[in-house]
Amino acid sequence: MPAFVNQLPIGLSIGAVLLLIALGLTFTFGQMGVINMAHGSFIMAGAYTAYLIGDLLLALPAAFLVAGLMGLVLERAAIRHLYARPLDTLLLAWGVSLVLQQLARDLFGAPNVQVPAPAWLAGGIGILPYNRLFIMALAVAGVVAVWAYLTRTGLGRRTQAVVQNRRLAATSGIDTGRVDMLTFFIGSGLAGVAGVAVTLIGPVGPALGEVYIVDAFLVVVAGGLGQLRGAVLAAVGLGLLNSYAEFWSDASLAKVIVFAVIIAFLQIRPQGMFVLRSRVLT
Amino acid sequence: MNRPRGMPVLRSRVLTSIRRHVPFAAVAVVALVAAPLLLEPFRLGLLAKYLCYAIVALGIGLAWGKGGMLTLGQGVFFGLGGYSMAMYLKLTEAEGGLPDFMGWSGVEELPALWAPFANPVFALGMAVLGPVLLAVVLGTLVFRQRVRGAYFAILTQALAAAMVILLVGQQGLTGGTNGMTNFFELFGQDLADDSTQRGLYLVVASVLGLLYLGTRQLVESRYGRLLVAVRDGEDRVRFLGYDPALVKTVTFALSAGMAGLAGALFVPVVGIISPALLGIVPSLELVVAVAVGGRHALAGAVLGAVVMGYAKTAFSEQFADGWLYLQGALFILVMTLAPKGIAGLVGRLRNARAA
Amino acid sequence: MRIPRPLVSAMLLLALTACGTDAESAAQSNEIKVGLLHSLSGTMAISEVTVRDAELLAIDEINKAGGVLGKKLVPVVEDGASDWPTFAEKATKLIRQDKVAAVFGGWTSASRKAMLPVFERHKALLWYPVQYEGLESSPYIFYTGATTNQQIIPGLDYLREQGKKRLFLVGSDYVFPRTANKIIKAYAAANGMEILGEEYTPLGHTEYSTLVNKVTQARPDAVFNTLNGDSNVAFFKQLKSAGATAESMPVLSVSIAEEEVTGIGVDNIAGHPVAWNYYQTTETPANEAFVQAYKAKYGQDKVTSDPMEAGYNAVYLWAEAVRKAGTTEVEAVRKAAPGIALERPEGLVTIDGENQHLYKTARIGVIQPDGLIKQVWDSGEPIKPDPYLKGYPWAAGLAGAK
Amino acid sequence: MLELRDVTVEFDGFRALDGVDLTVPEGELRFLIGPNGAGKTTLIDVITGLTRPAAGSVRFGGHDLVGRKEHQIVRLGVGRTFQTSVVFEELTVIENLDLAAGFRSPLWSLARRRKGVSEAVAEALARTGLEELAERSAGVLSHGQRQWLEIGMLLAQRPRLLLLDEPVAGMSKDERARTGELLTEIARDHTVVVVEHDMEFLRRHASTVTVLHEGKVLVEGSVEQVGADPRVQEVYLGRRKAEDVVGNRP
Repeated sequence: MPAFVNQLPIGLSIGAVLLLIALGLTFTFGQMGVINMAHGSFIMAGAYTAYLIGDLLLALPAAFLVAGLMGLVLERAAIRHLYARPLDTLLLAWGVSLVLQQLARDLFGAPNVQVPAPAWLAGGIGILPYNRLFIMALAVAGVVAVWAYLTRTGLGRRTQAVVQNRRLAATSGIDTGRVDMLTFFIGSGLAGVAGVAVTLIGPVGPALGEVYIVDAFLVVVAGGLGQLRGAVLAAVGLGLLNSYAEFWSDASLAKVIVFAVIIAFLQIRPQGMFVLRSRVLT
Repeated sequence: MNRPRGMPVLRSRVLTSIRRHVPFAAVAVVALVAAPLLLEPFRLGLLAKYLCYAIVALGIGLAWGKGGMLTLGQGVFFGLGGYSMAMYLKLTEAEGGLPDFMGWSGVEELPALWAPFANPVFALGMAVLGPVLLAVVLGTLVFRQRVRGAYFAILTQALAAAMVILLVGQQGLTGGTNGMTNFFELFGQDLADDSTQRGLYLVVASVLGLLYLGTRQLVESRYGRLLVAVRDGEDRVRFLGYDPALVKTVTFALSAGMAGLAGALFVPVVGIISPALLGIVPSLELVVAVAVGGRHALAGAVLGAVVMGYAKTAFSEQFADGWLYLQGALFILVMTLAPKGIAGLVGRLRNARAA
Repeated sequence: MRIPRPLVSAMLLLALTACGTDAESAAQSNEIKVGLLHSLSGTMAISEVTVRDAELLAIDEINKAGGVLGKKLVPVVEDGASDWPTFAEKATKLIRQDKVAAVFGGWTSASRKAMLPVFERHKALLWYPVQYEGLESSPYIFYTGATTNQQIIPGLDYLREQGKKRLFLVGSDYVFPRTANKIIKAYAAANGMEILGEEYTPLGHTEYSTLVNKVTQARPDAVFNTLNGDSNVAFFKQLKSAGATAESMPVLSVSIAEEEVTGIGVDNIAGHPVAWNYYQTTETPANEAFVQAYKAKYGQDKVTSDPMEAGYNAVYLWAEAVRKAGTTEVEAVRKAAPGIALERPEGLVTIDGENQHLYKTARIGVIQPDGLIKQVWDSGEPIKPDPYLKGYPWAAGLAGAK
Repeated sequence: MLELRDVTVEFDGFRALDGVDLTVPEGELRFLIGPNGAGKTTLIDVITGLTRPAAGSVRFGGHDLVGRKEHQIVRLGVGRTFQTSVVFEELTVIENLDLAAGFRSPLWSLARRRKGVSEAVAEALARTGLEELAERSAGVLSHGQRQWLEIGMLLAQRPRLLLLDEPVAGMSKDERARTGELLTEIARDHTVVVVEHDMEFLRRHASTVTVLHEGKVLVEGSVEQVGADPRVQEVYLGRRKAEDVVGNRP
């Protein structure tokens, strides 16, 4: 098969990785308007959970719980006091990620650790190895789960209600604090799941989160206001763009191209980026 | 309200104005006279470095503190300024030949981009204008489309990431990851010489002082009021007949220009410029410094940069690992407990005493 | 008179900054201070901390054996924080404030380039322990790692002997890989080898599926890998899952030593060759003692590697030069150093008087399933260091400006 | 002076305005009423450039407003207030007014500090009766005072057309009376469009009234004519109670 045809599934698989690492971020951002800079650290926490457990399938729920609980603690302890100041939250979470990174270094040592890939993931179909397919499946499952949660469960509907009108939701008896907590738990948990997935393809070390965080942010920005649909489209689009840009130029230039395309995209479709309500101005 | 009439008004105004300037003058005297006399050259050099960062911080204080634009890519502008200066220094040294790193990067003739930087006026001009232009282009593109808040922050961060990749990738032009170092002289003065370094320190301190005065003047002008209004109600400002995108772009460009100038000063002081100085982390660290010092007060931003710069040096001399913990923890504490930073605490203290 | 409060705070701040201004009164006469300057934090800490540990071990051993010139060595450890300007700043501090006799430090070329002007300006000594891209010989730096003709070229000789004629070059985007690849291309042109592709990725890059696609499509006999750090982990994982094996397409790496193997995962890299001057398994009496001492001090599960050994050697070589000079004074040490030959864990090393690099034996090893590296080839005798490749006619014109 | 023709606005398939025609001659004081969701605020949004109509034209003093940016429309002489007043709390009253008055001066001239009080600002202060509070920061003002400050800012802009969105919502009786006086006074030398629910206020101050219902103009005429129209009584007065609740939302 010609190499550039191979780039199509490769692009999709890059997109799947992007989607997976950005899913939790989109979720918290879309539901709560919080940019969680500590998201990368939760991915790292997921990866180390996989390292400690050693079994991929067991690690998935465990990492969801571990990262989710970390997120929950962060939300309760700090972020909930800062909802009126989203930019401060962003920076605060960055401070948290610094501490978590150093903590990981002290707990697990500075060198990368090894997370063995399960034997049943050896091999592949065509250009795509099984572990890539596994990540793609995981990304699809994640999206479906989030979608089902938001539209098919009572809790999810309550979450939606809080997003649409926090005050109204509160007066109609929804405990918004609890919804926030839960939202953050799920968003962070998804980061943990992503962390397990990336152990299949990349290094596992204290700086792991930094590797993925910028890409995750770009997916969220390109996807628009925390929209699930937007995130899926953006991740796949950026994945393909990355794949072909790198194929025809090189990896360094590809990153610059992606950034330029995102800026250009914002020129055409800034609508996805903001909502203006006329009666109540910012 | 009973206002004194006639002459007393004038006198009280003069007095207030003098009183307003006493703290500044006091700090200026310490910085310009005491520090060069008391500090050993190595420490003075470090202080000069912090002051360079303080210039960047001043710009962040203006853009973020007053204008509400959280810019996480200030390192990019700092870098552009630094690289302009470094190109000039490299070219004066090469004396018509090629800068050293081009040799080992396989570049055989001077790239056209480099040629004009042999002129110090052009190089210094570009150190400021380059960042200003980039900020104007970027600002126009994003502010016009009303991209703001967290989106803006993330975009500037991505810009920092992209910039680093670009610089590293163009090794023949930029020196790659290594950046540029090994500078010998500036305007005929030996950079290794302690008296040159002292002179540089004085230049940096004076530039910072002048920029501080200028920025304070600007903040207190109607433009400053407009900027605060844009920060607190961008959409409302639109209905006052102003274009917030313009106001923001101008401010962003000013802060970029300051960062560029700081970068240009930084290079002869520290003797190196490299992509590591303008990536995501150094850019964020400066924002942290501004937050710790107090973003709402310009003096707080400056103070924050100096304090955090000092703290980083001190910590890495004592125990290196602790720095990340301390920086992280300090930041969490400031954000949750004292969002106005040191300046806010000082203000509260003063109010408490006055009450 | 009431002193304005801002003045007080400014003075306080100044006082703080001035702290440490008074260098602790000149070192007591029975001590010699030496600086150890490596990244203890940041991305490079992974590698550099172990080098510092090896250097500390050497200092310990020398002190136990009575020190140098009857004085004890006292290490002053500083953190370069994986940030090149910090290296320059800390080097200045070690020289000016701590007044150390020599500094052992650095890993990346960038950190060395940043420190170089500092050492030249202050006429102080730097001992640099890592293999690098050559094209440099500063009078104030001693290079105890390999230069290109002691690592890259032997690696190519090995591949050629194995009949691998079609190569693909993969590297991180910085000076070492780019220079190395220039040399490789010149070598290939002179020796009838073919370069099928040359790709660079940003430092820290982890998405290698596109690159792996390019490599596998090109079907090279071997890959010459100059990737750095974390990228190696991602590259080998993704290469393995794409079905490439060490038998069908060996990847020769020049930046992967024993400690990196665990992080990459032995499964992913076993069987692939690497090029260095030293392995933990290198069979010399000095190495047996070194490995034993290192494990005793830092733990049985620790491994030793080439840069660690080069750092360890650096301290011994400097101590020997000081003994020979009878003083720690820099110019005297520089004059005494050439010709010093010691039996070290990697075998005999000799300081070259011309460029202050070492004569070193080149060794190709293959990564074993236990994570250690087994030597499969060596150059037979120490190779004279030639940082500018003057002795290789095909490399004419590569050396650049100098 | 202001002329809307066949203006249609859609939000996600919902027609907020459906072929609205509206003409306001120079010097008129026009009231715009209608039940919640009738499209009153949307109409103002369309005029001021905040919302783009899907179809139709908006002309003001010979200029086509559709497609212009908000601040450009302001510069043409159209000013507005918002239901929820937005004043800049960190600035003083006089600074707020000064800002509103200053848009005509070029940006670079703003780099100077404010010296003294300009004519426009002094006039706005006098008209709104906020002289006493001139140096106070806007953050400490009461709700009513904020609304006056908003109107003052509007006056300081010296617009030719003023669009007021529920200026008396949430005000006390006294405050309403004062606002009414202010309004009558302003209407003497300006063209004014007011969105208002308060019927008493309407009866007291209105001359011409346009009633909007479900995105369309239902009736237009004097207070008496409109008040007597059975359709209006049906759609509007029948729901008045609910309207008041929404109208009083802070």
